Amino acid sequence: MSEIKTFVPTPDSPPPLTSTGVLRWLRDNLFSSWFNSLLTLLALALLVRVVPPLVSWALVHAVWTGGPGVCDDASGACWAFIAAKARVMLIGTYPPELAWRPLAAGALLAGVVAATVSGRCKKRVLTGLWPVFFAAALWLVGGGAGLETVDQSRWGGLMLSLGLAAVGILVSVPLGILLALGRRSGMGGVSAVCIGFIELVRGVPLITILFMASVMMPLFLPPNFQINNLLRVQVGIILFSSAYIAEVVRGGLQAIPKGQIDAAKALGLSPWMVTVFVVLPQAVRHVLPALIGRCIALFKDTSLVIIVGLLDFLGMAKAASQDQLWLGHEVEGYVFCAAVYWVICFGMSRYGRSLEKRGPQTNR
Amino acid sequence: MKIIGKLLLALALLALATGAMAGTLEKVQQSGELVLGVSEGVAGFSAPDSNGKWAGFDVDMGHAVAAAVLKNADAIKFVPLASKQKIVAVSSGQVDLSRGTTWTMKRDCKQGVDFTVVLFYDGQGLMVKKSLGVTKATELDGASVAVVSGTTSELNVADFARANNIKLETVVFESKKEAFNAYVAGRTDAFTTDVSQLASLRAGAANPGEHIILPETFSKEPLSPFVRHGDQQWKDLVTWVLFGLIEAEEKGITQANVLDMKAKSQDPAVQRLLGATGDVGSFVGLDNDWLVRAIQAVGNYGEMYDRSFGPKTALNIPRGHNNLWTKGGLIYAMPIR
Amino acid sequence: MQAFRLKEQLVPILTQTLVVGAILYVALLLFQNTQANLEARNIASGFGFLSVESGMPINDSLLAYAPADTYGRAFLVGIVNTLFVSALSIVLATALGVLVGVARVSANWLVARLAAVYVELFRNIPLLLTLFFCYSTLLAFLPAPRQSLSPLAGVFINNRGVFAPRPHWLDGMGWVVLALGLAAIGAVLLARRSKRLRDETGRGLPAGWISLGLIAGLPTLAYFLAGRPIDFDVPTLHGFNFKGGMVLRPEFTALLTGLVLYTAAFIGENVRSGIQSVDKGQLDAAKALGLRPGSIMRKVILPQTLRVCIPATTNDYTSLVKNSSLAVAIGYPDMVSIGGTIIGQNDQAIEVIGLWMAVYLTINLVLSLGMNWCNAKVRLVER
Amino acid sequence: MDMSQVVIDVKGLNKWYGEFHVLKNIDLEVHKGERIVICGPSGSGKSTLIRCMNRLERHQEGTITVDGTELTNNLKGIEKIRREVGMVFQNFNLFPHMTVLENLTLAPVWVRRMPRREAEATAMRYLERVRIAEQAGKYPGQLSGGQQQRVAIARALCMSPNILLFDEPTSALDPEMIKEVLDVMVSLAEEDMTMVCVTHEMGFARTVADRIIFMDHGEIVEQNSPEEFFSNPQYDRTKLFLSQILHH
Repeated sequence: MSEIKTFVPTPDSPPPLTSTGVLRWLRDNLFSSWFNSLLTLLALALLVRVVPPLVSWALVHAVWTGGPGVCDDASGACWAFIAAKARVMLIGTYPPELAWRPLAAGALLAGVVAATVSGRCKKRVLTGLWPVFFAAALWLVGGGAGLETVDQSRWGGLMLSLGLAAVGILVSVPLGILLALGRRSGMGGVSAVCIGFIELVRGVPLITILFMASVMMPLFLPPNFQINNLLRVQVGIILFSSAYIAEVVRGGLQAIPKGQIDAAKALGLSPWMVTVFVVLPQAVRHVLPALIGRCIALFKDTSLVIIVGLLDFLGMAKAASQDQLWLGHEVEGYVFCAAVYWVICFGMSRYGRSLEKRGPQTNR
Repeated sequence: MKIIGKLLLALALLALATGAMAGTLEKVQQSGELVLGVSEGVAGFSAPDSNGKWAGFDVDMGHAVAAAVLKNADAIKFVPLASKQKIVAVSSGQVDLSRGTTWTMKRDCKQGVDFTVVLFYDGQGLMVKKSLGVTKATELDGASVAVVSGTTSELNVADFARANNIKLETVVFESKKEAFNAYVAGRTDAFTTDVSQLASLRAGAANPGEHIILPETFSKEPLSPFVRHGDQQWKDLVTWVLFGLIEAEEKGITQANVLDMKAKSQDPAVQRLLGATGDVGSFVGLDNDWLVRAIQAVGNYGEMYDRSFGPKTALNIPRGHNNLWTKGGLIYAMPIR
Repeated sequence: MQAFRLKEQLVPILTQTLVVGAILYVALLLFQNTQANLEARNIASGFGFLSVESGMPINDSLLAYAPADTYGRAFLVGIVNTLFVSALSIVLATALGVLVGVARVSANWLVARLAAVYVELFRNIPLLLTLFFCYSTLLAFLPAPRQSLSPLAGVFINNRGVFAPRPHWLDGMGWVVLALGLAAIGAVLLARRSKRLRDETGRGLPAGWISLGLIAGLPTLAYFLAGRPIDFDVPTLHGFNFKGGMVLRPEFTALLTGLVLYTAAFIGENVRSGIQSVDKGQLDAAKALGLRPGSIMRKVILPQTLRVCIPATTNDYTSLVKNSSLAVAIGYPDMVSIGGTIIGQNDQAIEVIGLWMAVYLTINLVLSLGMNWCNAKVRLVER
Repeated sequence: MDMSQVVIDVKGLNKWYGEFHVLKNIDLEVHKGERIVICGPSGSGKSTLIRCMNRLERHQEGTITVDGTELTNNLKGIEKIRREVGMVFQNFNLFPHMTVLENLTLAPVWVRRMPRREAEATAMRYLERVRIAEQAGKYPGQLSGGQQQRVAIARALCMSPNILLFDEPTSALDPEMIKEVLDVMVSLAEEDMTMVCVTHEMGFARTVADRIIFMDHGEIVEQNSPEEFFSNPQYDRTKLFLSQILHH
């Protein structure tokens, strides 16, 4: 038996410069083959064609401040128009002296969103926080109980878009869950009704549902039983969204292992208790990222209400460009809308993706 | 079971609710506000300003009615309506009064609404670029024309082409603004809609001087506010408030001098109008100061017109047909007595 | 025990009866109200209006149509337009989507980034806004008819659309068609022969190239031999615009572009997640067997990608068909746009909305059936 | 047997993942017909090493020469080597959308340009070798793990490789299936196939290997014949490893 030697690992040496430097990076990532090099050059050519004119229009030659008429000779964008119309686009025809109320609601929203996204709050706290926020926001915007009431006809702009989407989600999630449960209930009549509703709604464009809500619904209702346009459109959005959410939730219900139900039954829980305490929480947690996807889709879809005369964010941007003092600045309005929509939707999708990464289990 | 009980109760209520509609005047007075249907934003007629306040010709019309009925010109709830909705919105009672819309036989007789007074005589016209060198609409054979969908202008342009045996290619758009943009961008040779709006859109173009409005109007577009069919009392009220505004211009009563005139005018017609004598207010279920309030709120018809379309505005539409009959126009109020 | 059983059976029946009964009751109420309302407002009902002369002009129609035609014909034009723009968009969006999806996982950093920017940009902006943009930029960049671009003789591009010669067939065209048919048969035979050769000897023929030559060459030869039997109706500038020829209008193009750009972003994401769902070991194994990158993509990665892609893409296709209804915002006469005009003229909203729903449901049903069939084909067989 | 011919020659191999130094100065010669087992704790770089041998991983420094061809960025060279070198993976990596037979004939038909009939005949021969010919028409998902791994081995054999690389071929298997795979590997070894195996199956190493290589921290700690390696390890680290793996 020979003498035992001690193994001492050679210390790590830094990678050779050729495998770390900028040139190496360029070679690996942009010019690794002739085909890649060609692609890179094409992409660069595209960037050169698109970016400079865009920058010149949006930044270099843009007009940033000033009153009506300041943009008459500008060759770039007229951001002064956005500055002048920001309030209308954000809160519509809301009384200016009460503008602090929607702004406060917005600040609350930002706070609740921050609390949700940070992931530091317990889920139980959050599930309580959101309904409280909705109630507070509704009170702030709508008034009553000490605040002057502001009629719904004066709600508009981004506030209206967010409101339509938020209420849409808030109501359509429970409705969607009911529909999904109904669809899987095994009771022929109920599940036929649910399937019929879900498939009918999912089969048609939102526009037709909005048309129905705004043009047809008054014909269905008794003469003095009136629901205002906003509420009808909101109902249309809720019905539309709940059908889609039902399908998302159904996916979650299907993903629950049968063992879970067996285990719950074995504990002696009644069928509805099994559903409420075991199946639903797991299913909803499972489909949370998909639900957030639906939220994004719904928020984008609210832009269609312009077609039935509601002045939401996009609608207000269009209406604002009809002000006699500021005629002809529609494009800037659209760009502003696109930017805001983008930030909100992208933020939500990022959050959804982070939830997906965290995985369903670690969600407290 | 409780829930089901409640549901049944609600349904029963829904069934009971199938009754006759209450009178609009009563409803307006009870709720304390006038529900006015406006556009989604048409310069001059109705559009929100930078403070979010609705302004424009139709809006002033609403202020006048609100002032007469409710003694508060601002007691208005504005409901923006898309073209496709406006008739149903009025006929189903969602709004009490709608913005001016072309008065046609079919709408009046078949669609459940009643028109009141024509406040704006419009006509469909054609706008082309000056550089095209066209001076008459009939020279446009083969041209393409941008029109707005769901309006009578779409049908008028087809009729015009058929009647004059020329070919016009129409390109239909959902809104005026899109149609106009397409025309400015050169997608079409011409753009057609009511002359007033041609002017309004031209004012917003980059170079208003490049476009000319051709002399022909090939349709009659009498824009009149309208109300629900069958509510005679409310229709009378709106009609006579509007006649009152026109009569006021004829008699030289303005926002500024209305109280003076009421106190001092010796003209019996003015005295009747302003409630100094007689009781015309009671004819429409109001007090005698009804028109004084309306005029105080928005001025007479001419002032209303100038505020939205006059020379000081970006639109600058000459009075033309919309001048008083005494000055060669078509604006004419029935005698208030 | 008996009572318990009874309860267990009775509760579902009772619930169902209640739910269905309530729905029927509400439906009845609504129906009665509607009847009363329509009567009170003097609005006709039924589909009689479909046979009335419409008087409305439609500028872009695949069918022969004139304002003197009926509302029914007009609506049919709308259906055909909806189908046409949807079908074309699906094809193009799929092609672009696959390209974007592959670019997203590309080794080229810049290309991958650009693809990511594209996807994130279009997915997070409402389609309506995208359409407004497409339409205005399209018009802003194209010249007026008098300054048309003419990339090929007889083809003109301007802000009225893309104009191209329309071929008219003369006598002798039969020969050309015959030649084309023969070439097609030849190409099929060639492909079979190539496969057999590969199976037998391991080496196939360059069937693609030969077929291409055959299909292009044979009809061309026949065309000249038969004395050039095609007459082209070349668009010419006439007054304000081009006359004759075929035309692709900007509204159509803008709608197509918007739908394709928007949907391709979603399909690209499906393709990306499909590719990423393929186990990395698959790539290792394929490489270790010596397969080339092209073969790896075609034979190993893409077939497995489809499995993940197809269900999600089915949804995107049906959304695309539904989204084509936004045509109304930029002036393309699709079914909703034309239906909207009909509502405006007749007030028969119920009938028109009913028609819309029926047509969309049918389209989506057919689409789903087709995609389910595809899905069944690519599903993995497992224990 | 001509053991003198070097078929894989690794000289001064260094590899980094970013800043992390995974392989440090590896020198290794594999002779024709030689059977080498590489073992070591996880993270020691052994899988990376054999993945470098057919360029599934790129190295930054040093040279690897296989059958006289140096592995560089040259695609032709890589393709040539991959045709000569078969590889079996821990997770089988069968193509799930193809039948067993299609899995086996894919590369011969598309890479070797072999007539399909011939390729199928070869495939069936190898399937018989690994004793699952009756499963030829099934999909991988319908087979057990042991069966899948045997198919994977047959797939590698179909390309008639000169060298076979095994990357922990039994670690993903249930105990009772390990034997059926090892049996196939032993029978291959008996046919003088050049084999490089990363494995923890010390029984297999003892009976089959010509040389055992022990790696840790990205370097070769020691290499020796099986008898010497097991009975007389040179380093404390080796000893520790052996005690952990043999007496767990």
